[in-house]
Amino acid sequence: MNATKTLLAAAAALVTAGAALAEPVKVGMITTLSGGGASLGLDTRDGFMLAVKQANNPDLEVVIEDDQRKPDIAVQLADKMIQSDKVDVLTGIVWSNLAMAVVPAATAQGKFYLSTNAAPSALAGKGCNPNYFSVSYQNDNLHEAAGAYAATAGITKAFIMAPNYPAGKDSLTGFKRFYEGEVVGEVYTKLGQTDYAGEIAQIRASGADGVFIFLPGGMGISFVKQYADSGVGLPLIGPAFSFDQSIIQAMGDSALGVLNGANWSPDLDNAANATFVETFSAEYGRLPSVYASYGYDTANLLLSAMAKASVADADAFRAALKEADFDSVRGKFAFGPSNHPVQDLYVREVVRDGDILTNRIVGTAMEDRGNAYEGECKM
Amino acid sequence: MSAMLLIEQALNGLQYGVMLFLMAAGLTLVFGVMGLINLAHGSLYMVGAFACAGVAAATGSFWLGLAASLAAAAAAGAIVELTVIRRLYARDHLDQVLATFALILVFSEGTRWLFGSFPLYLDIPAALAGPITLPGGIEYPLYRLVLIGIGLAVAAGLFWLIGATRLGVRIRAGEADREMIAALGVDISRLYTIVFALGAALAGLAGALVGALQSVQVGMGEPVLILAFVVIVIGGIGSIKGALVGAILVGLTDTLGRFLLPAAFGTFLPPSEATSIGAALASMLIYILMAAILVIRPGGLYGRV
Amino acid sequence: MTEPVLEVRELHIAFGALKATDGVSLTLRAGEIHALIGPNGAGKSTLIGLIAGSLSPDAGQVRMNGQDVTGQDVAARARAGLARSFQVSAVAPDLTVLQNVVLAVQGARGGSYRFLRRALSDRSLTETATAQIDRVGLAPCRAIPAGDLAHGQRRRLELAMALAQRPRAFVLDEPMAGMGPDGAREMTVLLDDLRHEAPILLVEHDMDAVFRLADRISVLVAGRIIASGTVDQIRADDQVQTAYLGEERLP
Amino acid sequence: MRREPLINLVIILLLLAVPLTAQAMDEPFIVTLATKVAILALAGVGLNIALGLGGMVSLGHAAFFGIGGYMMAVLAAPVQAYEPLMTWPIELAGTKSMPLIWLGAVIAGALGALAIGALSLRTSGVYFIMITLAFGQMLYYFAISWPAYGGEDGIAIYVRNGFPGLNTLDPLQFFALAYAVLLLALLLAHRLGASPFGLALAGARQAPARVAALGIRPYSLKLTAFVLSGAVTALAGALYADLNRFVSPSMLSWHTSGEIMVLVILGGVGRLFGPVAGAALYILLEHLLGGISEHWQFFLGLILLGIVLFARGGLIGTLAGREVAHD
Repeated sequence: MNATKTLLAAAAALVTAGAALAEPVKVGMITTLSGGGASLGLDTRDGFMLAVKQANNPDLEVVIEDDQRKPDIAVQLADKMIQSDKVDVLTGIVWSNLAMAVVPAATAQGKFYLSTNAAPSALAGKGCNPNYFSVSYQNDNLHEAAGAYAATAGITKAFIMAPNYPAGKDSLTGFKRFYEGEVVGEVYTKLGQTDYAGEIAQIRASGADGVFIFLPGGMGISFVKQYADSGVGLPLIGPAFSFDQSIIQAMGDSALGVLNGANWSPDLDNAANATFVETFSAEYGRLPSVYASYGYDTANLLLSAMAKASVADADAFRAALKEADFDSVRGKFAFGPSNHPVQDLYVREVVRDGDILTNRIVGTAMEDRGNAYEGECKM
Repeated sequence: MSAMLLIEQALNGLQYGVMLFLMAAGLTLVFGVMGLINLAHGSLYMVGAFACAGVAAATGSFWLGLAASLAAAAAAGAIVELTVIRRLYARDHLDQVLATFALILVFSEGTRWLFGSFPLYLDIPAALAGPITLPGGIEYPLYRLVLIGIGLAVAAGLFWLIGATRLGVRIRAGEADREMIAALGVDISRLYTIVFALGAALAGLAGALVGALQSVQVGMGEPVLILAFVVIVIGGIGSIKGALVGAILVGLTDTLGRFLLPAAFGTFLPPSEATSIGAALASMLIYILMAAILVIRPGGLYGRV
Repeated sequence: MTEPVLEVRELHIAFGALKATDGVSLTLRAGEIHALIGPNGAGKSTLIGLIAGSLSPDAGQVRMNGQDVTGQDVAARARAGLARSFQVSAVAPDLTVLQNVVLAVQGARGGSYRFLRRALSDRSLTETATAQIDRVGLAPCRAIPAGDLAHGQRRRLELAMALAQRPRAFVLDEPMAGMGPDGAREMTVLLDDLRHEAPILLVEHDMDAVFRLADRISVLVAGRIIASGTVDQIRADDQVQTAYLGEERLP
Repeated sequence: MRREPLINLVIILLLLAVPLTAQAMDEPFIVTLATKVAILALAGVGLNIALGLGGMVSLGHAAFFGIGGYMMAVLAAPVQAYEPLMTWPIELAGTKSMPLIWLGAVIAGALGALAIGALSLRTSGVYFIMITLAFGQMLYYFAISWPAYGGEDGIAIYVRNGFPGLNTLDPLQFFALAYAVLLLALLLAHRLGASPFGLALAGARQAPARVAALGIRPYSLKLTAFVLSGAVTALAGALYADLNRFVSPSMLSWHTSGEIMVLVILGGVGRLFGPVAGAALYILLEHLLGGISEHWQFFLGLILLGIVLFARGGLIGTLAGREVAHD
């Protein structure tokens, strides 16, 4: 940012002090719109754009690109947005591995990154950055919620399972962090595995009284259907990703009664959420998912900061973001020391509502939870 | 570790194997008769699953869906054969690889266009839902037992078809010598379309049957395709018997490996490391099996090379 | 008598129930042309495969210059001095005549694992190759891709490649197959001359050529040698007459 | 045939002119895209040694591309973290120097190709295609599930590695580097094709039994070519990882193998400049179609299909006419 521009912006800030600032903000959204996993990116985009549309702020310009869920494409898109589109803010990445490829380089170049989903531990701890804000959670949070609640739900001997990749290992670590019962079986499955007969047999033989799984996307669908058919019948708990709006329809009644840790639910009782669920359903003809809610909150956070500070003044803009002065669909929302949310975590249950399946909150797992890595963050 | 758990895992491996056989049988038949390598075979598996899910959702009947999956996959196979594949028989494998790779893109993105990006719902028919108790007290899902039965019945049917029918005679003749069957007055291009559609129908059947257990989504055929390749490399290309033996070998190796390796590592490593390293090695196990068989028999177990 | 250049002792090979080679022994001595004849399906191609090393016998030995080479593969036997031609022409169709023959020279001398120097700039390779091409009468075709040659020309190219190997023994599988009468005559002259370079084991259906060229003839029927001797001995052999010549003699 | 050298010249000059123009117009992203073209072309040149010269249809070259990429990250990450690469049996520090990383990638790629090739070349034809595909997939799963080296998250390198005398973070300078490496590889591939080895390899492709009968083992020839091919593709992988400052298992996935093969065939198999033309066309298509429709892969598939069925010989074949050596 050159000096003249900064001066102009400062002058403008003086003139219009207090009122909305006319410095335009350009946002680059990199998300998954084609190939496997596109449903998550589509929800992120639709939630974000719903808020943009409702705000109708002419100073906000959004560039959207498809990363095809490939890290190398994501990196190249980030380069393009920074070099050619000259965006101020990046957002939208769904997957942790793509975030790890893009975020450090983007923040190193002075850009803001607002995470609508992925929030790997490396970026919450040692790798934290003042320009990186996670609006969603820290990756471990929803697993922690499941772990903290499992004993309440009567699971004292848990069988726990996740795919054999970094997010899977983080997940089981997160579950165990606040779980008070005994872990009687711990299994890592192949990423992309579709048949879980072998694991289900192990569950049956393990003597567990409950099962925690983290199996995102199609893996979760496969497991839940096979698990329901196996007749094992032990209570099942997981993070919201595995039992969210976008995938429970494909599980059908097999998913009924499954518990899942979340920080948002369509039935969460606050005015912002009621408006969001209603307008989203009206606009797109489907219920929103957690990804849509994160996208919606991210856009509103950004808009709130734009109202307070000029993006040309990075320090002021950063401070405005940190205030988080917007009506979150989660009710209360604040950023902790490492720019990750401090928020209430709930446990939801999959229920049938007329023709469709959805989630309903059954209890609060943790209140004002930050994350386990804040202590390592020095900024 | 109890013997019952081991038996249950062996059944799981067998069930996985017979479903792989349905995929591998079509691939190996098409290669044996037409000399064609078809990367898009996994797309036909996907077509079967989507057709079954779509029709089952519309009519409420899994069985109608299953019939639709056979019809849709066979039709898709026949159309692809008539428009694209038959231009490739005279080409080298390279052109076949590229053209069928292009077909994967068309099928996958086309399906996404029609059905959207969200996975579809397909459930086990109510009559087959839930577990039954086997002799010895093993609780085992009925649907999986039925899959084993269907897979073995299809295998038997294929052996009969190839061994004892006129079509089978022609297929065997086509494998041995293409010019000869043309000389016998067999309409070779019709034979090729039939064989291709038959292979496609088998893949579609597998997709529909497995789709009820899994997630019906775009791209579901690709991992299965690669496993089917491993199966026919192990069994020997062109051999139905090889495909059956290879498929069951791969199914058992994969299932038992996933179960036994982490346990084996657990005897000398801390549990979390053991499960993670064990799982890593288990995911490579079938490829190691393939390499080992290649070293001993480069043409596969029942190959003619 | 000197050590035979090539010697086969009691070779056996069976494919399933079929005994394709059933106790064959024969020798090839310096300076001679030894013809191997027999009806179709007698096992001539199998025997050549065993001698060249593309098949391994169930029992028996192949010896070259007194050395047992039974355990060696095709390439090793070629480097030990065995040159063969194929029944169906096997030349690299996209390479030119010159490139094909240079390849043969490379094979005999080694040096195929040089990566950066242009093969056709190596004069020691091209000069040898050119000499052999000229010798078989393909001089005008040097720069033509082998795939574009006429059938007879391709047979000559095969011969040029065998010559370029500077072998100690030739094994030629029907070098005259598919040639017109003129071509066959020229080839006969060429082969007659070749025997001074290295002895030839000749498999051939053209009986005129065989009777003109051969010093000795062995008759293979159903995997066994039923007779072996000079041209006159074979002509006079009743068993050969009934088993073979009577029905197979071609115009 | 006359026209082909001219077309080659135009292609290689265009690849130089586009980023220079883009730089002048302050469009650095186009420079990055051109760099991607150069690097993918390099990977294609590697594959073309196996495919075009050796006739080996490898559907597992992502393995070598990924090995090269991982070599970059494994060597450079310890420097970033101020830890030694290994302490036993000898203490080795990592390196941020591109030439050393390239050397490492070439050696690792060659060793990988030696192992995979030695097994796969026991077979031929369609077996070979399936087996290379399967081995590539095995490495992919290994990279995802092995606890070290980041698993599916991959490894990010925050600062691009250095090259003596250049500022590699400047897009144009990094392009120049990739372009120079590509030119060098093209020169080597050209010399290789005309060398005694290239001649023997062509023979082994077209008439393997004959080459064996001449005393040269086709297996050894092909394995050598496969190793060279893997080494060049690994070098491309190291450069690609440096372009993205990031490596992950997706470099090893079979889609990557398919893409490298597609761009070689798009340009023209066995044509020296085929991979360059193919990579440029592929990236161009990806960006043009991606701008038109979310379902651009559908149209890409149709275009590819059209090219295989009706435009044999790829882009260069169509422009220059007359098939050259490939079967």
